[in-house]
Amino acid sequence: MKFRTALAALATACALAAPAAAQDLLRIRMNADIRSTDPGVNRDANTDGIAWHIVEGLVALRDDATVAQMLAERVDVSPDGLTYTFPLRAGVRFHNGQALTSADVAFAMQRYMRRETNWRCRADLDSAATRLTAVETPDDRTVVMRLEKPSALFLTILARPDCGQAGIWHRDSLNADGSWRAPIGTGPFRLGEWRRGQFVELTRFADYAALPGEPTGLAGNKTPLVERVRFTIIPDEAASRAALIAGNIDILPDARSRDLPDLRARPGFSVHSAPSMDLQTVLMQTRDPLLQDVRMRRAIALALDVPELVRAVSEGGSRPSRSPIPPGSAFNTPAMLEVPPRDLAQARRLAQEAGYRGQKLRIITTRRYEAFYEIAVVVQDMLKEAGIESELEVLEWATQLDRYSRGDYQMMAFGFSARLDPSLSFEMFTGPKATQPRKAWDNPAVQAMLDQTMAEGDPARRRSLFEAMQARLMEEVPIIALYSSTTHGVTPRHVQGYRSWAVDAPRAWGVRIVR
Amino acid sequence: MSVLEVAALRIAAGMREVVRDLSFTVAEGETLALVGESGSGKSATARAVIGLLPPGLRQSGGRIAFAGQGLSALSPARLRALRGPGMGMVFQEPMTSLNPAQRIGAQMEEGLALHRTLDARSRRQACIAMLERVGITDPERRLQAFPHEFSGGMRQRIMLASVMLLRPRLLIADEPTTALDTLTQAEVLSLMKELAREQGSAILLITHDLGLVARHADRALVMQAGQAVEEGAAAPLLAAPRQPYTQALVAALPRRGPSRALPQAAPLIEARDLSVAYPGRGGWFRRAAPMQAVQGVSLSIHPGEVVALVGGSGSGKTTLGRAMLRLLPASGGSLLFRGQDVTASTGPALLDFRLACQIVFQDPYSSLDPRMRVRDIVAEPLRLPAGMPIPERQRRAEAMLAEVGLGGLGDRYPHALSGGQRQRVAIARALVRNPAFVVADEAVSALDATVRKQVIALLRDQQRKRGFACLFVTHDLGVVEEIADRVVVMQSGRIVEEGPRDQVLDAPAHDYTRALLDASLRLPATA
Amino acid sequence: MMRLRLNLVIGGTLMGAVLALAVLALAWTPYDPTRTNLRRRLRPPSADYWLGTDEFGRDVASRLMAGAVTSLGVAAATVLVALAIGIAIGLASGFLRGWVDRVLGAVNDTLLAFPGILLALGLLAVIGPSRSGIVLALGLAYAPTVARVVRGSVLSIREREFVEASRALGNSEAYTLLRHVLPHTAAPVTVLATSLFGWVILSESALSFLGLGVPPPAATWGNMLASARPFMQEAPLLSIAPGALIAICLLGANLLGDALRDLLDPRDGA
Amino acid sequence: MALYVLKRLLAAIPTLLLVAASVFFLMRLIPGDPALLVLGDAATPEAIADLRASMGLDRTLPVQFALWLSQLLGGDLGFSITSGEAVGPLILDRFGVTAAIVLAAVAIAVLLAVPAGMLAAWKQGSWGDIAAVSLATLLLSIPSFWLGLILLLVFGLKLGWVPVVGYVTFAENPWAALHYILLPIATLALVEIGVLIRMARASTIEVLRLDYIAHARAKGVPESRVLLRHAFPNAFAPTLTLVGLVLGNLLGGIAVIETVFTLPGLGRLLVDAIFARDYPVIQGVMLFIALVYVSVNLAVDLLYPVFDPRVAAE
Repeated sequence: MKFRTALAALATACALAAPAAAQDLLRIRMNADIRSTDPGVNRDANTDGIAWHIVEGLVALRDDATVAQMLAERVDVSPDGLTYTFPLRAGVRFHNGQALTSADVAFAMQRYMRRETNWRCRADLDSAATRLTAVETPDDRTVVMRLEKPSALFLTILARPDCGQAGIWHRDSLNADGSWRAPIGTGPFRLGEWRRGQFVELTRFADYAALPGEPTGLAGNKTPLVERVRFTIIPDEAASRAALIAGNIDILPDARSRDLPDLRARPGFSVHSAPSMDLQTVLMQTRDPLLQDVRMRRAIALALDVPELVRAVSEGGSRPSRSPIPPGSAFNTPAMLEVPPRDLAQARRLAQEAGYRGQKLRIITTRRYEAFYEIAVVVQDMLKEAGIESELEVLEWATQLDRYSRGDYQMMAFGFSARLDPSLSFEMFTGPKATQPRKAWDNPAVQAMLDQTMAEGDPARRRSLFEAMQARLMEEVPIIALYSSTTHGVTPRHVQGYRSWAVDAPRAWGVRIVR
Repeated sequence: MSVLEVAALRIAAGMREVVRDLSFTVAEGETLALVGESGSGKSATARAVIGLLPPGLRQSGGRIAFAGQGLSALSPARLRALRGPGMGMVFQEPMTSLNPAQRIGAQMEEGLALHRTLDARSRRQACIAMLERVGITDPERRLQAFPHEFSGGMRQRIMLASVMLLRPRLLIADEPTTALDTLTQAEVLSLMKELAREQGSAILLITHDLGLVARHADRALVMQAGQAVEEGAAAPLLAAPRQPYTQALVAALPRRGPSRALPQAAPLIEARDLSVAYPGRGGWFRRAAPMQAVQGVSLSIHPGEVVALVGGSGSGKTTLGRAMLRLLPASGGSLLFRGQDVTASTGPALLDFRLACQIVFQDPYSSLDPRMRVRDIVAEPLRLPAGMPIPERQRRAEAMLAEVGLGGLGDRYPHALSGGQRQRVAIARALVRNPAFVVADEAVSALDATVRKQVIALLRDQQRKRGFACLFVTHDLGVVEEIADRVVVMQSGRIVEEGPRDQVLDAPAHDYTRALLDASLRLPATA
Repeated sequence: MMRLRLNLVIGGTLMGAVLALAVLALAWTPYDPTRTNLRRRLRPPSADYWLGTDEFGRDVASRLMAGAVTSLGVAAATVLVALAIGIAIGLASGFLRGWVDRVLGAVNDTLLAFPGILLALGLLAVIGPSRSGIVLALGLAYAPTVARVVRGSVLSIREREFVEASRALGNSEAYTLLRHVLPHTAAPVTVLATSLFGWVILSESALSFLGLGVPPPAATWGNMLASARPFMQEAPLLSIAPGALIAICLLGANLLGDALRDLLDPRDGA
Repeated sequence: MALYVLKRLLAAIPTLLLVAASVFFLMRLIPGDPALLVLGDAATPEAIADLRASMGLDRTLPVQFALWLSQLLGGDLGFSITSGEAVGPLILDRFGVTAAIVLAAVAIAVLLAVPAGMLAAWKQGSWGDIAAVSLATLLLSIPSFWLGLILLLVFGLKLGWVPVVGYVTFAENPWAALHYILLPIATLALVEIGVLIRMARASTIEVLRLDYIAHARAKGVPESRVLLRHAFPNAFAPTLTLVGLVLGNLLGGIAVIETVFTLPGLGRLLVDAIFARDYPVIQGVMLFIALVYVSVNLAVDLLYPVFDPRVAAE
């Protein structure tokens, strides 16, 4: 303890002696505090965003959501698709100086797979589509994982940020009783100070073993270029922008679209936009007496001027897309980008046929996510022009989420968080309502196609399956996909190397401060 | 030479003059009484003399000179220097005239510190000596006490001590004892006179009480509606008033009425060993011992009889009066009405009892519902027993009002009536149902002398006419003389003496009765 | 006297103006207050849009007028609910005393120790977000205050002799309570109701500001203020206008309350 | 004295229990599931069930309540189900911010408003009096959060004198900390000044009418001393009660101000916890606020006899 205090004093002294080093602090806005430092366990988007600076998994996602190697040298898949062999990269060390071994991987994976750990993705690796049966360590440098049957999703699950990338940490990250203490990972930064409600600070890991080449997604070259990164918690949007302009933060990773014209006009600031992989939608309850008629649902879809709506809500920052597979994905095809034009006359006719007689539809939304609210307001307005009356039910987020998960709604403005695999993009709203009331699209035929995409390894065949599902989606309209939002990062001139990407949370590696 | 000279004083409240052209002088060592009923302007005059007219009143003319010096010419600082050692003032209400937030020692010393060059020790000594002089026991410890730890009489003594400590040349006493009971009143006034004599202070005594003037004043100035009516040496002025108003005032003093011989009959109402206890103030964790206000009292009242219940404050007389109407629950003993035990009766039996009994309260301001018209107030008792149609009730109420001398005022609200008129309304309400038994609880104590005289007359006439029995609760022996057939004296919750009026008043058997009689301020010359 | 009249005139004028605005809004507003126009977002004031447009291109002037209807309506209804509950509780606990008073007192204390926000959220979530929800929630939140005032005045009135006189006449307790006690709570309750009106408008807007009030798109001053917050810099008028109206309304209520207090309680008028 | 305090605190236990029970059951009546909120839109039923079990939410309500109460008796408020932090220290940490602002605001308001109200009463009817009353009424009528927004707009955005966001504790940097809490304090103080001026004025007018003021003047006591020694203590006693009420109300209403100024205080903690259905935090904060409310009232009652000895604390 005394030793640590002395070290801290020394560090402070050094910092004072060398103001140049003190400048080497990168301050990034974060909209809320993180939940924990336990990757993929007690998490949200912010928590994931901190975790990926500290720990790494065997594999990682590239910018286009495809999977690349990370701690694994490469991935060898057996021809039957049941055995995955991961030879580990040499020279990788944990923050405590220990070298990475296959035993570390097995140890971490075993904790993840224990029910009481509450790992977010345990169920994904223990499902009908993907079931991990064994993790073996034939030698120090090799990890072997076995599946019950082939799965197209397995590697993606391991790489997903919300799964904590199945990050590998040293066993000293746990307390003696097995509870989580603090992450000792292999990532480019180590955990510095976490002051709750105020900031999370990371420090550069000097012995980081970077991959060669360019950074992409959470993969590639992740060399840390600044000494310290501080994620400052500023919940308020307007305040964050003010803080950026005042020079209180260096990276605003998620500027509101409506602030962009102003920020672009300011000299010395650059905007970095990247399509995100989330999905903004309008859900319709296909069991509702009125909405169970597909003509009514089509009438609603036709009543919407989707491009106008998207332009208004995203301030022109996003492109309209009626497909759940985001435009940034490698599986998005030109056919999916087609947006059928608005047709008010047809909408009225279909509604009439479906027996619509001026009943008020109830659209649930919340003010927690401004986009949901704005979508609902605009949809209400556009439906009115087609003679379809509706009223908004503005709920508190927890209540809306509850209604969503119980399927207790007529219509709902809703957004799905980023799904990094196209199968998951469909899976998020497809499924049997009897067992999972939250699912919007209950169609056994589509379910069968979906299961097929999950087992199919060939990208081309998967792509054509997705196109077929997209066609069915446009016919049956259980949801109206509107757009994937766009992430706009903003940096002042002295910050170099920052890029936004498909996931909202920022990446601090590869970024330098030049004054 | 005169200490105070007031010449052609005028005091105005807005456009209205409350004092007009008033002149008088107070000589060194003399006691001048300003006598008048409420609204006569006597208190305003006292306040003007010391220069402390309340907001809303202003001196609109005339001259006030203290020891030959005109007060209006003085700077505020000079005026302040005069207050205290020159003029001191004792206020009417002992409950509000001492600062509740300051220890009495500090309040007494304050004047000394301002006006005398004494060190803290001698100031303290002076205070202790003065407290001792006014009869406060253990003065050293009591200096540390707060005003609320004293009774009203004690506070008035402390007030007096604090004022006399500065040896003022003129002491202005504004109704100094009105709020005190008879016994205390006498003690405090004698003390004041003694102190003034010792220190050679003159006194300007403001009072409505002629008995007090007779006993304590050298000269008296009678005021009516802001003007002087008559002035002169106190004793001859009261003995042979020249002006009609003064004559009326003197005539209003109580006089003993003829004694009546009442036919023997069974008691109408009878208290047997009646006790009343107030629950003690307990907390969550303990229950305090109850306070016994009335302890085992037996009292019977016969039909048509007027019984005066007399005692000082805290003697339990009011409590007994209310308990006999079952407005307070008895904690012991029993209550019989026409031979029936009504101690715990409920429902129709209680209603029958209530229908036969009534009460007139002391304070005419709070005993009438201010939101009801006078006629409705008087008609309300006729609701019960049910059955009388409303027009009939209204008619009877009008008739009753006419009978108490308020004919044609039925549409008014209580606040549009004078105190005496209100008490008439209260009497009308009590009598409209022809009760057999009426408790009059200090029913005339709050009224001016002349009005009191009239109200007593009304009450007596009605009693003679309707023949109800009456329990007259009072601390004022003068009233007893006028109306009572029998007198009952209470002290500390018990009856100490009881007998026919003339016997009790002329030959009191108990010390307490004697003390009460001594203290009661009657005109010696006219008694 | 002079102050009293001034309070009455200014307070009456302000409240009257807001009320007139609300009445007018029932019949006519320049535009449909909920009609969005995405091509006219955040316009500055102009001849067409007197106070500009909000983030959905809705006419701010129209929304302010519609907001007056909602805010005043909610406030009036809430005051009535609070009075109904509070007077009942206050009369019961003041007149009956004993254990009734103790139990009601404990409940009252609990409610007073409870931040209104939580009570409101809880009730709103159970009933569903709606005008009636907020009326009930705020009504319950303010009822203890009313109860406390009513109880206090009942306690002082029941000591007055005319209440005892009524009992001495043989009148039943219920008759005494209704005929002689209840009317006397009118003065303090009227004064309180006026202040309450202001407080409720304030609370409703505070709740809306936190996202717990009358649900949008219905316009209330509070939720207009809340939605305007992100555009404080670009369109300050959007924040200033509804806030100023709340302040005007409150000022009116406060001044009227003062005037009423002076009128009904002559002790202070002297 | 100590016994009295103890008794008063014991007497508050039924109230606190009632608060605890009503908060506990009321929150659970509300739709919304903390597990669902943690897991978000991608939650599978199994994952939700697992998480609920680990949060202890799978037991029946009475059992949960009993467990919580027994924890409470041991002085343990439990752990936040969203962040895992111990609720007790979390509340104390956040309360520091809130208490600093509320206390400073009330102190400033009292120091400015009480003398102003007393002088206005002393010169009742003068222009100064009218000005003070008008100002007070005006301040009373301005919604605090709106005032906060306007101040932020003017001093934060237009003039740039103070930072618009963030918070630094005094321990870290007193000077910077002052900058952050200046506007919130000013906002709260301005609103409370309105209330307090009126109260101080009204009670001073009441007191100045009483005989002991006339008595003091009749002794030749100078006006300054009449006001300070005789009027002030008596007029301040009712104001003190109001200060207690104001403190209590501020704690309930502080959430709005903390939202405007994005301060990590108790009010924000409560609102955020409500939105996140973080039951242990909600329960803890509510209980804490009730306790503070009781303590403030107790403190006022203990202080009251200093100004009004008639009301002795037994």
